[in-house]
Amino acid sequence: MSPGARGHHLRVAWVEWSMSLLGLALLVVAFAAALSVASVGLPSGVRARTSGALTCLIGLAGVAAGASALLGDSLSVAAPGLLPLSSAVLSVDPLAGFFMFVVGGVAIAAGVYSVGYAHPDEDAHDGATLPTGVSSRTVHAALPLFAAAMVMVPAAGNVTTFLVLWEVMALLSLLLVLAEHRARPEVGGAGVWYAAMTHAGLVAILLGLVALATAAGTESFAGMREAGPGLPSGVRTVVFLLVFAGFGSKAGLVPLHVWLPRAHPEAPSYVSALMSAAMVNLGLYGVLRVGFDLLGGGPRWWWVLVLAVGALSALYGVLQASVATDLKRLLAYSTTENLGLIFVGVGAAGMFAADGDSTLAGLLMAAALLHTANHAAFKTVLFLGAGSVLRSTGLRDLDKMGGLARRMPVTTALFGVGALAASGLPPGNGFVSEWLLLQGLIHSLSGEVEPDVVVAIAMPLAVGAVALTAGLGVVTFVKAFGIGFLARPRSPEAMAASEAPGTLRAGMVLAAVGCAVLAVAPLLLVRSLDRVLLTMSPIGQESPVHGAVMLELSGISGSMSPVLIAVSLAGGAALLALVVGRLGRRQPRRTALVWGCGGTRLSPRMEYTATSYAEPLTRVFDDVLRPEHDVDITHHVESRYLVESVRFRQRVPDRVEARLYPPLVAGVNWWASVARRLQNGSTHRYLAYGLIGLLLVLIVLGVTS
Amino acid sequence: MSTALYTQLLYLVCGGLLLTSVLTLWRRELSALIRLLTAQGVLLAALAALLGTQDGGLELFAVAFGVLLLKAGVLPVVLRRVLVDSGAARETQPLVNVPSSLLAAALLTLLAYAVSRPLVDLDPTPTTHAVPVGIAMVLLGFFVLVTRRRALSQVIGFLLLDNGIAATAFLVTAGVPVIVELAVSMDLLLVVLVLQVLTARLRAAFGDTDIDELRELRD
Amino acid sequence: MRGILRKIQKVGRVAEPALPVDLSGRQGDEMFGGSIQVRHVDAGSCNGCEVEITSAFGPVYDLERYGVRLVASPRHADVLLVTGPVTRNMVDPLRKAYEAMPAPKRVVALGDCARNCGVFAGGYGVHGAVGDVVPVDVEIPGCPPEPEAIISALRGLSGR
Amino acid sequence: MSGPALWSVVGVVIQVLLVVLGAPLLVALMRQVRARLEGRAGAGLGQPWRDLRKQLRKEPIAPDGSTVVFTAAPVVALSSALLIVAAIPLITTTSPLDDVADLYAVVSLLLVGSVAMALAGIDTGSAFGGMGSSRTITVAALAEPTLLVAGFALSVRVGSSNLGSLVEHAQRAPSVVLSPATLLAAAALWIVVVAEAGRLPVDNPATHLELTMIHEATTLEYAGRDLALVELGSAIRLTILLGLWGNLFLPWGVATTVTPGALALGVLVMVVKVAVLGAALGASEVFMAKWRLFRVPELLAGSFLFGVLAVSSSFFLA
Repeated sequence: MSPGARGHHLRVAWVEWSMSLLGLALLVVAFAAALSVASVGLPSGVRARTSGALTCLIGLAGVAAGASALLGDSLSVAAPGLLPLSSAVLSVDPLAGFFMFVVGGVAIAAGVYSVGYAHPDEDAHDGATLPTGVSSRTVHAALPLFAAAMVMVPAAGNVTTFLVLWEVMALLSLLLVLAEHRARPEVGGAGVWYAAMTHAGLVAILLGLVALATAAGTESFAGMREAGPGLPSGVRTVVFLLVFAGFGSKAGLVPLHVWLPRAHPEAPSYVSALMSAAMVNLGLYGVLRVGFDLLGGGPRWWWVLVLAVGALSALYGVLQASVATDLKRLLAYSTTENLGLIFVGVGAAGMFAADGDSTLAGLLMAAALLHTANHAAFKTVLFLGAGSVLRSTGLRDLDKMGGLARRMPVTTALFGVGALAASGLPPGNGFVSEWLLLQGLIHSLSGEVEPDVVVAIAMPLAVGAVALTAGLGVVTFVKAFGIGFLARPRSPEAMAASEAPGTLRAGMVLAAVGCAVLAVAPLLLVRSLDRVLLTMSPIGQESPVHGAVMLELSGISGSMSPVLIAVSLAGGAALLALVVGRLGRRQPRRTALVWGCGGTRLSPRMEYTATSYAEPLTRVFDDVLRPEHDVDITHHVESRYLVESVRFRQRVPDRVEARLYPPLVAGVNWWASVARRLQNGSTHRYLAYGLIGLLLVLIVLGVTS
Repeated sequence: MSTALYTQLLYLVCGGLLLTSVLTLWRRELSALIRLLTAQGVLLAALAALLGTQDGGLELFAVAFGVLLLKAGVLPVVLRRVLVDSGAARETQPLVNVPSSLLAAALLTLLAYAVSRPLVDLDPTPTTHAVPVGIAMVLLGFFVLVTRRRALSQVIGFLLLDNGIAATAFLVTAGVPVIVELAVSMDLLLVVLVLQVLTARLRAAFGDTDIDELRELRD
Repeated sequence: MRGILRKIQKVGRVAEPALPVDLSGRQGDEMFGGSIQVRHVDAGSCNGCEVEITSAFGPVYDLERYGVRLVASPRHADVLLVTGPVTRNMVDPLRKAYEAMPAPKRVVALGDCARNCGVFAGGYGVHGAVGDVVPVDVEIPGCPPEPEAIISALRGLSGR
Repeated sequence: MSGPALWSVVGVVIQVLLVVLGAPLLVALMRQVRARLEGRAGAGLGQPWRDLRKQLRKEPIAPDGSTVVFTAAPVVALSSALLIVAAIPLITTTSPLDDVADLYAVVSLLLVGSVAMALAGIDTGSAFGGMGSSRTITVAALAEPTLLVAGFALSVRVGSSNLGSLVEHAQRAPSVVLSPATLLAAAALWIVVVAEAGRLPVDNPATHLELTMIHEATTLEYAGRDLALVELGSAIRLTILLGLWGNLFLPWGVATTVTPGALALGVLVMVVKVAVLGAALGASEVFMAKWRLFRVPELLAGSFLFGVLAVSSSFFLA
């Protein structure tokens, strides 16, 4: 096309964009991203602030865009010729808006947090072990770009745009994961795993979407939406399976979760937060977009599969998390767990949608989306909190932590808020979405007609799985918070901990406020999900949840009021405290040494550690976890009967990884070696390949014609 | 009696059968297992009698009496004697540990429900609705046979299996002819006696009744 | 199960009727109000006293009926019941146990050894009587004291 | 304030007072039953109240190095228990807090109490505290599936997981109570009640051996009024569990309308039910020994099996 025409198009696009708040917000994102590239030149201190500020700005823009899309504003523009071979198409609907909203929210907190992370703040005398590498130019430039890419991915309106944005997001996240590779060698390994998994996923997504596009005859999502439901079921199934595998690996579902527990611990904590609270959700977005929107739902067995994978991921994730001793590894596994719960909701919603029960489908989908938002909120708090601990003590190993509550009170309180939410207990926000999910599952069978066999068998097992997940989740976070922050420090590093500087606290507070709002007023979000559900054609039309302060399920009897629980709990506790305090004026509280059965030398080494805390579970689930113990006993020099010291070490390796991946890797290696044999650098051989190829082509032509 | 009452009693009896079957997987003491089996025999007889009240004929009552005599009377006595001879008081270690086999039992029951669904749909009456119980008993019996080591608990698994077959037969066809039921039970008695001899021999040969020892007979 | 039932039927109630005891000369502990939790410390006893304590809490004397209970943690305890002469290694633990108890608290020295080292007086491993380590409120003489003595002393404290 | 609303508030107040005053008596009753079966005389029904009165007068102690969590835990545990008492149908199904009385909400609130005590156990910094905390929370976590699946079985027929409507439905259709599904659910939930209340064979509330403790080990450091709160809290917890079990499976007598007469009857029936169940539980403990900790999962797996059987038999046996 002629330059003039392109200019014209761009001008039209410009006009369309700048009309709505939505468009404006997207423009802001674009410009902020551009600025961040430009900001590479600045000196380090300023650069950190700019990068943080830009990330924050992008987050705000994302929230604004998402909110306006959730409120019904929509946008669809094409910038032809911006990308090779096709035009960049952006179209934002409520579904996209929801994810932009969530991602943006996370980006705000992470942006604020990132400012002080690599730098000692001026006022405080914090002798923190400052992480090296995160203050490099690349990282500072990559952070806002990563946030921008994540905000834009849901806005993509056709396959090419989507894939380009997706790949940009993947590469930038890889860059950020590798930020500290100079400081710690293991970062490199994590990066390799992450790169391999994310690109394997990309290939699957690519194949799936291309297959869909070719079958539908168009690459624009709008066109696919038209054609999708009509396609032959074989194609639809292949597309769905490919796409589910690809997006599932990004969402960290078992067995494609292996990159999470490796990449998250090694990445800088605010990057972990961005990846674990925001990026994984885009995997969910992909499944929803393709499965419910473009393909317009599918046969029930798809969703039974999704449900099964979700339940498996939830159980395996929480089991690994409950025995993990590395705090960030624990949080990574808990991400697998929560995404698993979300996919349980999605799968069940799909099942009921396939059966035409739109009430339950809507309820379960709403539960899944609400849990997505909740997970984003509390996982941000938790990762940022873990980051503050890591920054101030250099510790990730729970066995060495403890006693942080006195040394980092703010961080402890905020981490506590996150942990409460993550363990799904009232009055946390995780409780609300888990309640909705269980309501959906529990009401699935209570009809007059006898339930269908598959449902009748799947639902009790699903309820059992969700319940066990919830229970073990409680263990996990009691361990993480109790062992990590309470009691007395178990190591000199923990002893020397000091409170995190201002911007870090600010970042955590922002995320914690998000948790609190979602906890007491979930309806603010739930009500606006109605439009999102409408964009997924097979899901119900009417709003699944209504009510003002009380969640009332429509279509089925069920109501619960998180506000009431929160208020009455707080009120009751305050009242009791008052009464007891009045009683207590006669007898002030005294502090005394811990009672150790008269033992004379009690040391913090005698406290329970994370390992010993999880020991009962490790035994109960021995057959699944297969922990590796090694005990070495040093005998006394004089006599073998006197033991000088006993040393016990336990590792709980990821069995899925150990069983599944070595054969894969071996296969890939074999293939590589074959490929190597093909080329030995001799020019003649390459020419010979060329000749053979030419001859083959000629022969084929000769035969066919 | 009224249909409502009949249904209620029927379902209670079936629930009892299911319960006794899964408890067989839980308990380790062989004497407790025998007691469970006796209870199951009584329940089975009750089931037959209940069905008898519906179709009116005396035949089913006769069957009920036979079942009671054999499964709640003779077999337990014989089994106790085997127990006394073999001297093994407990199922030492089953091949699958107890919690896992309990979870397996849950899955087996759900499976039984799934597979018996078409059967039920043929003519959905209260009686046929309970068919899954019979099938679940069969599956559980098989499971016991597979996972238990002691010869005696093998016998018990076998009897559970047979009870399951009988229950299914009752529920599907509202009763099998007396003669068939008696013949089957007689075979059973025979089997038990044979196994008693076998266990005695086993103990004589290996000083133990762990049937894995039989592998040694191969060479 | 059936066996136990039969035994219960056969044995019936073995607790003897409550002993008459005069609570007039008691150490005036209104505040315990008929409930004391006892933490027992063996500071080096020959276990004669332990036997008597056991029988005092056993079904026949049933000390629990007067609101006296043995507890595991000194934090829950009102009364520290010490037996035996305090051996060197038990000095520190005994003191710790006393400090670990919430006020108001009482110490009972049970048996002659606890009161004045008894036959162990001057033993090389003996540090001294209980009184030398922690303040003693009530002393129960006897080697070993009879359950009746123990009961009346503790009832004096609990006031029941 | 209109008549019914006023009366429903009165009903809740009565309910809370009844439980708070009665819970220690329940504990006393169980001890007394046990003592009598052992041939003892027993300390009498008033004893727990005497203990509480005395502990309230005594000096509280916080272990060195502990945080506010340690002192706040008993308050949180007790208040969550009280919230449950105010919400669930014990003497009347017409609580104004009825919307909290959803099965899953109540289960989670119970869990809040255990979590508070578990954190306190860790916070003491003693090895016993950590041990007890780890065991308590593990048992609670493994009991969770049973609770929800059995509740699922009950709610399938009613079409709601609200405890009030469960009880009312059971009252309307008494025949349901004798259906296999309900009986299996009852068995499953009884096991869970025993586990959650920390009774034999899961936990021995009367033990003095720290290494065998589950729940007691988290309370070893408490003294004075803190201890009083802890013991009152666990007594109320026990009452809740027994009362709820009683009302779900023997629903008769619970007031569904708020007339003075109905409330009075509700109170009477509640007292009888809880007393009988408590006596049964206490008596049963004479016949059992505590199980090894690692046989407890077997028990809970069994209860989960009962739960699943209850759900599935509610399809084909009802």
